[in-house]
Amino acid sequence: ADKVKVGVFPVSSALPYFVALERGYFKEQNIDAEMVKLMGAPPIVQGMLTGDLDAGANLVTVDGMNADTKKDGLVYYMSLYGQNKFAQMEQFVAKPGLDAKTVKDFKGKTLKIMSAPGAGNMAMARAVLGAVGMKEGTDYTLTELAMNLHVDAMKAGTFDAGYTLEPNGTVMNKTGAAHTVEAGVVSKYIIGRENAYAFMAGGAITGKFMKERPEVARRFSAAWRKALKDIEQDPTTRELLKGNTFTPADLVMTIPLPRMLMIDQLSAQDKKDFQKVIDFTTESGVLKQKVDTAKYLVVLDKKAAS
Amino acid sequence: MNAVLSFASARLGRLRPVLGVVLLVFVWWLATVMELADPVLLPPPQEALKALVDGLVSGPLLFDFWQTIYRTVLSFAIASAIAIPLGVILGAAEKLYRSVEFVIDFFRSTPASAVFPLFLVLFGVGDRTKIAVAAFGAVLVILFNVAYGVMNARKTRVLAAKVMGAGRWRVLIDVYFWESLPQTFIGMRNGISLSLVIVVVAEMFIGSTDGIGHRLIEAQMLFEMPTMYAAIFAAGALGYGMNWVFLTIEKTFVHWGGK
Amino acid sequence: MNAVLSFASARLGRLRPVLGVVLLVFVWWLATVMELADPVLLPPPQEALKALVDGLVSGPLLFDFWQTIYRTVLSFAIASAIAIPLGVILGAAEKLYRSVEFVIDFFRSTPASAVFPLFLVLFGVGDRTKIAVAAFGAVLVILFNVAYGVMNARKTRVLAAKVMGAGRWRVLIDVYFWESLPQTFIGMRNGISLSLVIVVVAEMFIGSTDGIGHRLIEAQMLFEMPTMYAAIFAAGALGYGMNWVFLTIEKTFVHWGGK
Amino acid sequence: MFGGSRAAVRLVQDGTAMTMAGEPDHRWFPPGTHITVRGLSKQFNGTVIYENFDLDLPRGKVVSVFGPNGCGKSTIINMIAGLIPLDKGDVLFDGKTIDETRIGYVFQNYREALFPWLRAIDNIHYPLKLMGLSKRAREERVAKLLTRFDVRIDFHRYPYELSGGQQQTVSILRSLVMEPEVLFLDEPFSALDYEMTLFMRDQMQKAFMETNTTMVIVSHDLEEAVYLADYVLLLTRRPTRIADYVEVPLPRPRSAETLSDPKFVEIKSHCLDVFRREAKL
Amino acid sequence: MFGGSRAAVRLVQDGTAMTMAGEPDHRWFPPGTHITVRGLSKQFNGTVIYENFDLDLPRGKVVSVFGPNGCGKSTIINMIAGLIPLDKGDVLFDGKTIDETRIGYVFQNYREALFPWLRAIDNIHYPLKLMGLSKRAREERVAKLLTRFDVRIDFHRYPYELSGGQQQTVSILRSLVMEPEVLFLDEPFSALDYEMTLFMRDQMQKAFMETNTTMVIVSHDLEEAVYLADYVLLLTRRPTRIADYVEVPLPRPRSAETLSDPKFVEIKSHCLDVFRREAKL
Ligand SMILES: Nc1ncnc2c1ncn2[C@@H]1O[C@H](COP(=O)(O)OP(=O)(O)OP(=O)(O)O)[C@@H](O)[C@H]1O
Ligand SMILES: Nc1ncnc2c1ncn2[C@@H]1O[C@H](COP(=O)(O)OP(=O)(O)OP(=O)(O)O)[C@@H](O)[C@H]1O
Ligand SMILES: [Mg+2]
Ligand SMILES: [Mg+2]
Repeated sequence: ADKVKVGVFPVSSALPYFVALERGYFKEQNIDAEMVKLMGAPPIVQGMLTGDLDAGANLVTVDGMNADTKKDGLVYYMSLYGQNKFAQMEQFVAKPGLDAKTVKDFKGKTLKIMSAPGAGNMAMARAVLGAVGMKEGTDYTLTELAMNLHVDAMKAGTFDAGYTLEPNGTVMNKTGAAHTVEAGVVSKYIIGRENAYAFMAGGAITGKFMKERPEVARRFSAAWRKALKDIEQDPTTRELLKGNTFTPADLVMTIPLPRMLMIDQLSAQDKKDFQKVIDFTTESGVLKQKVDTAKYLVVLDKKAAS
Repeated sequence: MNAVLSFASARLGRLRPVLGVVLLVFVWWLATVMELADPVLLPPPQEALKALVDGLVSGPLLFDFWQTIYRTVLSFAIASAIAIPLGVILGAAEKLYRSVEFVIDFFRSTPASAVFPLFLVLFGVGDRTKIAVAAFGAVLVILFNVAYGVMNARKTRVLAAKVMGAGRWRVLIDVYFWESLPQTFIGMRNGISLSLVIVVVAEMFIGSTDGIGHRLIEAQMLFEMPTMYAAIFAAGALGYGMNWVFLTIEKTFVHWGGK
Repeated sequence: MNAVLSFASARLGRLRPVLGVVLLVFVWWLATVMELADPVLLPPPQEALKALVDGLVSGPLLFDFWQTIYRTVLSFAIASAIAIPLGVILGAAEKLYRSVEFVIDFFRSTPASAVFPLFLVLFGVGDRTKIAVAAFGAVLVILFNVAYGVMNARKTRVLAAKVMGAGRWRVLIDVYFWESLPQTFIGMRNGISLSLVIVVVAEMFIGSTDGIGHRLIEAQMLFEMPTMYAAIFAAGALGYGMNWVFLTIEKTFVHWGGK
Repeated sequence: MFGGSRAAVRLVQDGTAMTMAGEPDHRWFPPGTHITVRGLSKQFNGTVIYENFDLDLPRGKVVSVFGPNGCGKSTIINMIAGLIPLDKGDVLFDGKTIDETRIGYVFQNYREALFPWLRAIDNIHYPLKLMGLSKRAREERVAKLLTRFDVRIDFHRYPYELSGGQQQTVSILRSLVMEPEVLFLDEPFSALDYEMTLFMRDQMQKAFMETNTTMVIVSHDLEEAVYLADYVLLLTRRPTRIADYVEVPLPRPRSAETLSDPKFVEIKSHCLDVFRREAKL
Repeated sequence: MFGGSRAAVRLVQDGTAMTMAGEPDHRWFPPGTHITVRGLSKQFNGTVIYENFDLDLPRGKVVSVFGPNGCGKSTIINMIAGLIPLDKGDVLFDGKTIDETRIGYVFQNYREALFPWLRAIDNIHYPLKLMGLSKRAREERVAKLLTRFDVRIDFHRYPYELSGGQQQTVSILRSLVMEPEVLFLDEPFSALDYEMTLFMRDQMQKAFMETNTTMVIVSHDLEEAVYLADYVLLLTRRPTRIADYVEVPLPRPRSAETLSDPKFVEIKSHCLDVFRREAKL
């Protein structure tokens, strides 16, 4: 079997990896997948750069594109995971007692807000708050905080509100540390359409893997496709979140999942929306240059299949 | 009568460390009873204890525990093997030590989390990186302590060996090594604790499928506070345990301290 | 002739730490020239140097630098004020020390990142938490070193003071304190490095808008490796600088080591 | 003369216990005794050094302790001065407790007894500081002492910059400056040069005659021991007993002539005999 | 007799330099010299101890060094033994380099010179280990030594468990066991008891006569210094010069009778005169 080393950030969006593995789709394709659990995008990109990893189960797209600006052709996406108010991922939360239905209701209150870490997340949070007419410094302060401290901080009442990601949102709602005010804010405030998908993460593979072992990459992609299909159609796949990812066992059936699509399943609008999100990060100075996202979206298994 | 008393005091001597545990748990318990913090954030010790026992008996914590011990001990062993001889040599050649002091103090003052990327480059994303970073950190503090132990060695003893015809190497092995031994043990206790800290941090932030650090970050993400405190307690107790081993060795071995 | 020579050697003595810097940068440069790692991951030193200079001159790094220094020095000062007297007292009462040793070794072996949640609850998310965690960490290692310095004190000197009529407190202040001073300096150098490490880690992980750690994590997440290495270099050099201060004080102050 | 010495021994060895009700351990001791040791036992790692040892040290007298190496001379004065614990027994100070008594002590291990972080002069100041004297008072007293002991040492050096003999001299001066009530000297002249030893002996005698300090001095120089002493305490090998407790009833001040006084020679040779008999290699 | 001694001095002080081309520093020294010191200078923190000091130590002879405290006795033998650096000057060993010479050394600071991590017996073994002897050879040699020096010390104790005198004894034994070619003894008997001192002196003399070791011995006991010596080196106060270098042409073995030999008494009193003159307080 061909060995493929996959970097996995153990949150809910890593589910395709576990489905493909547990349901034998890798084996079907004669692929011996090896998981390397890594905390977040930076070490995954590192692993790809050093050649330790061939793929990433759920690599944040901003980081992937950023990596491509540092070393062109390092990261390609074979699937993207879209999030919006239905497929909740990023969201604003508020402490109990703070009455707000949408982010707009934050206006008029001076708030201490925490944010998911990283320049990308900070930029998004700022943009959203700016879009509702709030000014940093006068209307709110924004503090970057490591993801593992989000629930604690809200529970301790250190902040009035926060821009956070799953599974923190669900955990906060469940434990009463905070409640969700509005999810899918990137779609609404940055792309401009509530129903648009914000493709913030995806299944990635390295350019090197693609070039040096195209045949294996094709089979890997095919397995991935099957896993995505299962997730779309079969809710029992969610059982695999349990234990494998940072998902509370009692919430596996209800925790929101992003919409997971292979690249060929994206519509033209989806691709434009994706480009828009990436452009936004360039404009806000996170990415140092403009990126043509189309270059890094690949379909590996269709041509051979058709 | 006297025998009974001295027996009792010996018993107390044995039990003294337990006093520390009791103290710690008591303060913790008091804090929860006085509700200094939200009980969800700081659960009472008994809950954490339950999580600890559950984790050890039927859960994955026991395995995590072993994994962390394995990584810590391995990295510490590597570190000691490098740092003790090197520390003796550098300490004896003070000028040489001053030349490399910058490098030592530099990296001693750099957080492990900052050099993860560098080590990821050198050692890949697996266990090796964790062990290497931990060993690297421990090397620095052990080296530092051993070298200082050597520099503060009693000069008469060194001269005595020299005049009896001991060459440079013999003096290093026969005198400097022994003279610095009390300090070396301090360094090793610093080193083993640091190894443990770095291994746990690496398990937390580089990512791992097992280990106390993994359990810790998982508990934090899932907001299972009793489990998190159980993991912290496991790490701390492990650290004490390893220190205790060195303390015991030191007590039987380094009998001449201050004499 | 001789004068020239001794002058040259004195100059070399001053320059010796610089040798360390040169060595470090040279190894780094060599590694990049030999392309041991992808140049994106390990940029050549001149690029990092450029990022460092840019950051210091026109960028935010200088301000970050000061912020980190401020936090580190403050936390270290608090730690010393607590740990040195306490260490002397506990070291002199060995039985008492053994009772609290568990707590000390326990927390010495627990990563700062693991106790962040606890401190977050107690001190909020601002500077206070960072300073408190760093001070806490430094207290433990300074205390540990001071106490050991006291335990290894030369007994005759203690007896001499006692027989001259020094009470318990005078012995602590007049003998144990001085006897442990060489070890105390080792502890303080450990402590200042640890303070710095924890402050940087805290700046990395708990909300900060400035400080070397903030700069570091930002660069790390965006893969701006020259900036990251510049930040690491700033942290390390800062650590060395602070160690150097203590080294210098120690050299003029603790003149009797090993005599 | 030896009657006197034997009597001193008998006081301790044969003394009939004037037992107070329920206090059988406190045997009778003669009036004028400053320090009384009763039933003292001491072991080191199972080796018995002292077993049920009794001793009286008379007030305002000089007692020389003479005995073979390792018999426990340093140990006993350490125990009397309260520096190391006894296994059993009592040390009683007449009138005051040991903490109330001003004690001077010159350690056999003089090198480690000085504080290396203080200059020689500050080492001498130190006991006066402990006594709570003002700076002026201290300086006066030290100046007086240094004028009297006009030794050529640079007192502004640190102890480790001094030669062995100089360190010992500083150590002696430190013990004298506080004008102690009890002075323990453990081989105090072992590192001093010929001239200095003679000088110190005489200064010691002078100081003693002026202040009537109770002094215990350990010496391996028999001539010195007898010359300085009112009583010579001769100790046996371990387990240590009193071989003899010889009175030296020679008038003070003693001088070079004393050394040829037939009484002096007689006492000296008696002590040597006892020592030879008890301390055979 | 004093002619001899003066001659010895003259050799050094007046010795006309047999200057080899460009080597003006190596002055002539008499045949039979083992160790030659030429033009030695030493300062400590600006205090001059020695300035352009010359000295010859004859091969196979015992030289006693006698001088006031702090004059630099320990310093000079430390420098000769290569333990502390000279500021200027040379120390020449006849025939071999210092590293090739087997040196025995008893430190004045005997307490710190033993290794506390080794038992007394292992401390004695240590120099033999350095010489590369097998365990059996070492044990034989140590056994021989201990039979000869039949002292009652528990050699299985650690040094810090021994009394001062016992530590010094172990220190002496350690220096003898290696049968050194040159033996430096810095106040080696200062802590020994009366009997032990006499015993050690005689053993020292015996060992010397058997092996013809070159010996340098520092002592503050003039009787001892003259008794043991072939030459007595009398030093002045700092800056240190040679006050006299007295030959002691008494036959060996010397014994208790030697002490009353008129020649002995004469030499002793000459030395004392010189010392008194040069070393006034
Ligand atoms: N810390 C210790 N542990 C074990 N034994 C000890 C210790 N201290 C002293 N001893 C033993 O106790 C005995 C008495 O020691 P002490 O130092 O009192 O002798 P001393 O009479 O002063 O001898 P010296 O004339 O050599 O100074 C010695 O035999 C020594 O071995
Ligand atoms: N490390 C040092 N620093 C400064 N001065 C020193 C040092 N060591 C020795 N001296 C000085 O050098 C002089 C000679 O010291 P040394 O120990 O050789 O004397 P000594 O003749 O052996 O005296 P003693 O008979 O007291 O042992 C002394 O005056 C001493 O103060
Ligand atoms: Mg003694
Ligand atoms: Mg000397």
